[in-house]
Amino acid sequence: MQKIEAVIRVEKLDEVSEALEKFGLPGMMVTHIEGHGNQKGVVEQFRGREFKVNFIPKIRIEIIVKDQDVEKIVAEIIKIARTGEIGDGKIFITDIKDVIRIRTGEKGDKAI
Amino acid sequence: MQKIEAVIRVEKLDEVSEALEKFGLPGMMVTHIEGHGNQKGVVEQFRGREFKVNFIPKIRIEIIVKDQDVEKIVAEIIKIARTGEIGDGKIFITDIKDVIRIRTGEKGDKAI
Amino acid sequence: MQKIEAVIRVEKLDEVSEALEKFGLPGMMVTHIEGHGNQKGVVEQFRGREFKVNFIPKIRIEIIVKDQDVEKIVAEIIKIARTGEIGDGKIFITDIKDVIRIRTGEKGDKAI
Amino acid sequence: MLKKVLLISSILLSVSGLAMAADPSGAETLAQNSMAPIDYVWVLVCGFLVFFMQAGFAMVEAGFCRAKNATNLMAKNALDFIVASLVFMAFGFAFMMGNDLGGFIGTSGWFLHGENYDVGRYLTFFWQLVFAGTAATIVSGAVAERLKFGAYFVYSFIVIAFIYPIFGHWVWGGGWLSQLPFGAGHVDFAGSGVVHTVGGFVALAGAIVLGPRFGKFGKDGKPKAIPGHSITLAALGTFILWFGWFGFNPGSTFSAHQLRIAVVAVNTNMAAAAGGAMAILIVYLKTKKWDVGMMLNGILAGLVAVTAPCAWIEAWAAVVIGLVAGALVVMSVYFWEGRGIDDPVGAVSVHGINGVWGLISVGLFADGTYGLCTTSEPLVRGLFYGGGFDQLIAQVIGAAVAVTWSFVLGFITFKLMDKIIGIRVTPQEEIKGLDIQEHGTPAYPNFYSNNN
Amino acid sequence: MLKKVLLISSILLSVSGLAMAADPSGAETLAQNSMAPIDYVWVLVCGFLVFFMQAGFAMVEAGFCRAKNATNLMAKNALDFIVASLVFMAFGFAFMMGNDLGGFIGTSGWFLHGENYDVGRYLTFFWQLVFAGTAATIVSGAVAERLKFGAYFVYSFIVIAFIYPIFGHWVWGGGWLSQLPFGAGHVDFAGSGVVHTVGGFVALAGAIVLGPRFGKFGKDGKPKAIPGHSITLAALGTFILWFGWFGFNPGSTFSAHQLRIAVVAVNTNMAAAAGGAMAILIVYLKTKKWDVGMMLNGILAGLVAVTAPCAWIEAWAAVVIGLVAGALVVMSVYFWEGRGIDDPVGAVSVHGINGVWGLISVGLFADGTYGLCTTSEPLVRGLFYGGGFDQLIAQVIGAAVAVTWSFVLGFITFKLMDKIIGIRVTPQEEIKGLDIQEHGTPAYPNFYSNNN
Amino acid sequence: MLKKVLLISSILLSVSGLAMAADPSGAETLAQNSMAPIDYVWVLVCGFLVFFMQAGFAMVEAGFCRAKNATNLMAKNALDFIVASLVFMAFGFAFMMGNDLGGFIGTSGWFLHGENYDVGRYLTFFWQLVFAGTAATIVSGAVAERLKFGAYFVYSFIVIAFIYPIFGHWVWGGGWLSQLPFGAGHVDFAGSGVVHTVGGFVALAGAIVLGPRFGKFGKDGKPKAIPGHSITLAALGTFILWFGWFGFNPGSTFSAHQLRIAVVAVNTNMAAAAGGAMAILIVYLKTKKWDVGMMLNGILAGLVAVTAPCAWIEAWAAVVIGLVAGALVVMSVYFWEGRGIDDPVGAVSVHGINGVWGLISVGLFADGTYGLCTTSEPLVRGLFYGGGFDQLIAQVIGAAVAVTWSFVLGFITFKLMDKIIGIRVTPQEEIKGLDIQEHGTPAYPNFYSNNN
Ligand SMILES: Nc1ncnc2c1ncn2[C@@H]1O[C@H](COP(=O)(O)OP(=O)(O)O)[C@@H](O)[C@H]1O
Ligand SMILES: Nc1ncnc2c1ncn2[C@@H]1O[C@H](COP(=O)(O)OP(=O)(O)O)[C@@H](O)[C@H]1O
Ligand SMILES: Nc1ncnc2c1ncn2[C@@H]1O[C@H](COP(=O)(O)OP(=O)(O)O)[C@@H](O)[C@H]1O
Repeated sequence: MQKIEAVIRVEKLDEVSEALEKFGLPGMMVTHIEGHGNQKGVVEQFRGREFKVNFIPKIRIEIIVKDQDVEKIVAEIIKIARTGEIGDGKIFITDIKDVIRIRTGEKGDKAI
Repeated sequence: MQKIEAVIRVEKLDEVSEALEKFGLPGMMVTHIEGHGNQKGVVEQFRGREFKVNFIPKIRIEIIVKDQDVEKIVAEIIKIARTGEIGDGKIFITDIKDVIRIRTGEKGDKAI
Repeated sequence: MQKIEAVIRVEKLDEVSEALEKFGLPGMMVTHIEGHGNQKGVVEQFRGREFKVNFIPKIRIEIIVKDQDVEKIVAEIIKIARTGEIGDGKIFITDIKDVIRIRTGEKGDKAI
Repeated sequence: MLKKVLLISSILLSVSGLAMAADPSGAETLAQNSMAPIDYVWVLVCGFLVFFMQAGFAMVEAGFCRAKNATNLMAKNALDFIVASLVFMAFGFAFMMGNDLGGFIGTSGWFLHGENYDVGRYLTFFWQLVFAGTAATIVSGAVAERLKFGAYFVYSFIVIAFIYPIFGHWVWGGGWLSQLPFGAGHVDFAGSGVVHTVGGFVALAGAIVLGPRFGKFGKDGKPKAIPGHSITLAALGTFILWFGWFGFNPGSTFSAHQLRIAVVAVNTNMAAAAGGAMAILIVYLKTKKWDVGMMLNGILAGLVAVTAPCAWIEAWAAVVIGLVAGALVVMSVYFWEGRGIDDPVGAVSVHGINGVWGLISVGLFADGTYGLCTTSEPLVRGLFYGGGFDQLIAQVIGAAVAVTWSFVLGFITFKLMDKIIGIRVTPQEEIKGLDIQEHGTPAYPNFYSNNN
Repeated sequence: MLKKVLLISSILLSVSGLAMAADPSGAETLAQNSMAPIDYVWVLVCGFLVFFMQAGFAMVEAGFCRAKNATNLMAKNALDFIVASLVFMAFGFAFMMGNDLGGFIGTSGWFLHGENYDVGRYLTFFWQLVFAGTAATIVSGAVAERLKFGAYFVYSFIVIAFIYPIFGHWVWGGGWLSQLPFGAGHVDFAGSGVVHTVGGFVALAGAIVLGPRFGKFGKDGKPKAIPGHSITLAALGTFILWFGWFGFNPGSTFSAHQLRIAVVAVNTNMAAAAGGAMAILIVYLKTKKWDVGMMLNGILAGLVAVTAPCAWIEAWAAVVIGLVAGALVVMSVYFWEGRGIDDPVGAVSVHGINGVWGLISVGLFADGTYGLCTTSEPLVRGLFYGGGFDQLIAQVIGAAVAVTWSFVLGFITFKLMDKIIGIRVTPQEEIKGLDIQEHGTPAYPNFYSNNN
Repeated sequence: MLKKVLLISSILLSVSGLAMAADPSGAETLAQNSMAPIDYVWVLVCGFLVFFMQAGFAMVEAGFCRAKNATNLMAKNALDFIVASLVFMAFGFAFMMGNDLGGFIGTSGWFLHGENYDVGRYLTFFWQLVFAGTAATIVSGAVAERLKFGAYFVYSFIVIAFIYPIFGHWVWGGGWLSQLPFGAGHVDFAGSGVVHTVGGFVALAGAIVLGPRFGKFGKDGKPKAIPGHSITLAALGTFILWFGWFGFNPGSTFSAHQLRIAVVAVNTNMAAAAGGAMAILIVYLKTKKWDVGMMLNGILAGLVAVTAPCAWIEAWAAVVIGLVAGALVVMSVYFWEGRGIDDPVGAVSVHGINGVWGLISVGLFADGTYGLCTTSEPLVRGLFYGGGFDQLIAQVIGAAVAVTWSFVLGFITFKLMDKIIGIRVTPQEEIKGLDIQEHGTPAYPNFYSNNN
């Protein structure tokens, strides 16, 4: 089992989650993060004074999937989340040791 | 060292954290996430127009513990967070390579 | 590749991120969490009634770096985030299996 | 003792020309009384300010409750004025200000029709309506975060159609309380009793029947704090209420020719200030924190208390009355909480308890310089100004009646509703918040909230 | 038929003493009319309340739109009153209330200069200005979340300089509509037509030319909900508007000597209540949820509808007019959405459609007890009170003209602007929100928002 | 030159009947002056509006500061009016409006007692109180986010008991400034100087003694932006202030018989609009963004500036004065920031600088059509209307005295407090926010905020 952790643009969340839905995606956790990468921040201003905001709002989605599903899900995310402009985000893959479903106590692949 | 990452119902946070407190729980990180799983979303409406909200607010707690403590903590979380209804959440276990306490520089199990 | 996950004080974020910037830090994810550890909570009150708040707002930064960079980045974070008082936070290190840059499809170290 | 009735009637007459046939255009009224325009302007503008208090109540209640119930509180605060408008026009006004039947109830003026199509009558209706709306809205704070919306409809109806106007008739419509054979009869200048005590004790009944919110009391029965979601809104609401009270109290002369309005305005303000000062200081002594929520409650407590006496006292007395109100509201909040009664915004303590205090304070501080909306006899004089115990007795009787009437009828209303339609949302709905369950609309969908 | 003109002139005369040379200090005006002060106070205080409606519009619009555009909506709502003040002083007022040229346009009073430096003239200007500002601000809701800020400047200018004052002249400045040979001519007591229909149909033109917001309609063309970011603010705004409307309608007598103001105030309130009640009930029947957003729209719809008839009807008629308004606003919101037109706050349904309904309702419910800001003939009488179809015809003509004039000119304005300067922000900017793109300032930088 | 004193006295007399023995019921006053009711209504209603400005200040200040200090700002804004009410009643009013002692200070009327129990006297007190409260509240913006709450108590006391009323006495209480032998003496119609300059320069003193907020200036000394937490609240507050200013300025005739109130209302509005327009345009030229925060400051700057001249100028002059104010406020904000002085909401620039500009503008634009709250001589006439430099000199002297008096006394007050009780919270508390540290109550506990 592995965790796919994808940082994407805020406006791509709906599209990505709809697309994954079609795969029979098991589940998903969404967090709103502030990211910092190659993409430069925005200049904001307040009462006439400009300032640089270095952190850009991003969406992080985390999906725990069976080993065999990783590749196609990653491919799907890339297909939809890519615009080609700096700031499209990244995907990180990690090993998951175990998964337990609280409701039933099921473990491992069955719990996903 | 392992990380226990539990997605639970919002209203269970206080009970779970109180229960873990009794174990002499070392520490904990709480984030508010939006989850998507078997549990279906809610129908909301605005100025007469209904719409479906697919993401449900959930709490994620993350606890880094010594290997020997994983099992009992997982059991405790399950005991309290379970209602038996769809949407109770899941627990994910990951290996942690190292832990450092910033204040003292201690490493490994001692830093937990 | 490894993930450095550091829980720090809220007011240290700007300083830490400026310092890491100088290292040519590849990127970073910032989340606002509520933490629970050795540091005791605050007593708040509302309309004359006091109550204890057990969770303290903390910042979590997550940085995925090449194996060889872990040590110096951890050292830098500690240098800046340490005040010596309880509540300075902790750093957790995890292995990352793979990284993919969405914009280009690059993988592994190149994607960081 | 018909004096109060006669006096009020003569005031109404001089303003509205009710002696004549109905005058829908106002031409005859003006012909009879060329000074009527200034009185109309005064009453209307003050009435507008009283209406605006609805916004104040909405903001205070929302601010003192959680984000997940904010939509619901907006709904309730708008709805109660809607129901008040429609029901008071249909029945309430007739019961309150119609021709008196045995000192108990008014019996004319249904639907504001016929003879009531008259500028003076409409003016009186407008004024009484905004007051009725205030009484109704007081309750919503005490039953917040757990009452079903449907029950709110029913309860608003009953308060506006019966509980409020009948008691109102007794004091302001020429009913028996105004004719008590003590002092000037039971007097209540702008409604510490009629509006606030009544609203506050119906609120108490509601809070008792409903029971406390999930999580308000620990397993050990100890009260826990459930912080509201916006101190800013609560403060804004308090400022709006304070502002609106300048219509509520001074406007209650129902005539700008009573220059006493200047004294009323000053007294209203001084009691508010004193109430806020006392409340924040008491809590500071206890917790070493400057408690803003309680200060806001203290300001409102001062306003409620001074509402009955404001026309009959001097400024220093208003300060004293406000200081006592500020202390009372703090003690009262702790008192009810200590008895397992959950009043999320302090409505019972602010309006109920201090409404009673306001009524009684007339019997103590009234200084005999002013009468019943007139500068002539009978003047109102309390214990400290050589009036003896007479006025005080009238005030205590009135207060006791107000408490009993409103609490008992409120209790019956809520109990019956509970039996018949059920008044409380399910625990699950309560945890999720009424906004989504009852209205489908979270108040702040763009923001992350912890849904506590 | 010059009667309306003469009547209005004579009112203005009696109030302001325009017959004399300009009187900047007011000494002569007072000498001529010792009762003028009460009229001045009435008009000014009501005017202040109407001004305060700007805050109400700002809150309603912001509450019904997303957090990422809240700064922009604040900017627009402040800016339109700024532009209104400057432009109406320069041209608008002269076009509207200046000496009539052929029943079509006013031609004197530029820059409030010369003869216009007169207390009565300033009073009239103040009153007309706060109304003009209202008309301008109505549009901002319908074009919210996607109109370029620069375009807002231009559009505000054109509405205030031409579209509004010229139509206003036809009805209130002695122009041709007021002299229609039916009934009392086309009449519009406080501006259901002049202010709301005009504002609402310029808004419709703007919404059509701009097109819907990104995400408002699915790929299948089905409308989707885009929830606003604060029901609390929307409700606060509605309360403020309701409050301000007590200036808008009663103040439109332009004289406190019209005691009919009491009737106007009651009618205004009853229609608001009825509109809110109807709207929430209809949506409840459909979705089983108590829809607060629609209730707020319903309240405003009732207020808009009663604005034209409020001086000529009885309270029960106000209730009926309000109930119809509440139903109309719900149907209208669904109607426009069903046609692919995106009006984020419901401005077209509230102001445009109900403005028309308000005009027409005069021809039905006017009961012949009151005239054109006077208690003397000609009285206004509609179909249901034996007035025959005459008044109704005058109303329908006026309404048709209002709709046509404002929609056509609004459409041309927005189309031309779109050609010349481009009126819509880029999709990228729209997604990020106008606050950061146009103003550099997110409205709530301390809070996490989902930027939807 | 006693003329101003005599004039004011005669106005007060005619309104309040102070010549007689105290008249607590108002009966004698009414008997002497049957037109008094309209003046009472005017003054009271305008006074209510001025009171409501407290809500406006609270919202603007909270909106322009961070969420973590919002509770504290609510506390301060409520508290300063509480302290103002109590202290002004006790001493302040006596110092300001009591019997003059040598042109320097008033000496009668303590605790509003004895002879002061009089409807006219209470009316005057109410009016002066709401002004005093405004002066006190101005300071809270400049010292926001770092001043200890205890220090706020003390400072409010001193401003209300001494700094404000003594200077007020010099200008409005018959003191020496009003009797300067130039023009009509130093004149200040509604308080650009008495209220705003004084408030603004005490604020400057506070900001200097306190030092800047943590993080306001970089290590290089360059100013950084610290965005406020709600543009919506800031805009709402500005609308409320604009609304309240219609009480502040027109009400300052203290009589509705001055029909000049219509001119005052228009001028007030025009300056606000012009100030906002200029401020947003200037910043746009600099940054290509439509800066809403600065526009709101510009509106307030226009209002402050026109407060002194509003009764003596024509509408076009109000526009010019407003435009200058809009430019001044922008430059002033940059100026103080450039000198290391941190004024979180721009109080010094809005009130201090534009208060001075307002005073001076009288000496330029006063057109000789109106006098000192009367239509008779002496009329106020400035440089541009053939008045020569006389009035201008009186204005410059008054402005210089206002600045010096308030800055020096403010500085001493804050310095002494700092020595004795310490006025600044610890850096740690400042970072966490005053809400939790001083009040125990975060303003928005249900929402996630970044605590910046
Ligand atoms: N090494 C990293 N560690 C953690 N987060 C990263 C890392 N690199 C990128 N990110 C996250 O991904 C987001 C997008 O990265 P960015 O460099 O802006 O885009 P791109 O990969 O298209 O150049 C960043 O805002 C940040 O949140
Ligand atoms: N495969 C998964 N990956 C990531 N998060 C998941 C996954 N499955 C479930 N979750 C999280 O757990 C929550 C509860 O899961 P759900 O399927 O609704 O409950 P249950 O396991 O009781 O059927 C979801 O809202 C989601 O946040
Ligand atoms: N074992 C743990 N698992 C998860 N988070 C932890 C753990 N220990 C500490 N933390 C996080 O680190 C933060 C700081 O820890 P704390 O114990 O207060 O400080 P210190 O390490 O200086 O004693 C906590 O608020 C919590 O969020």
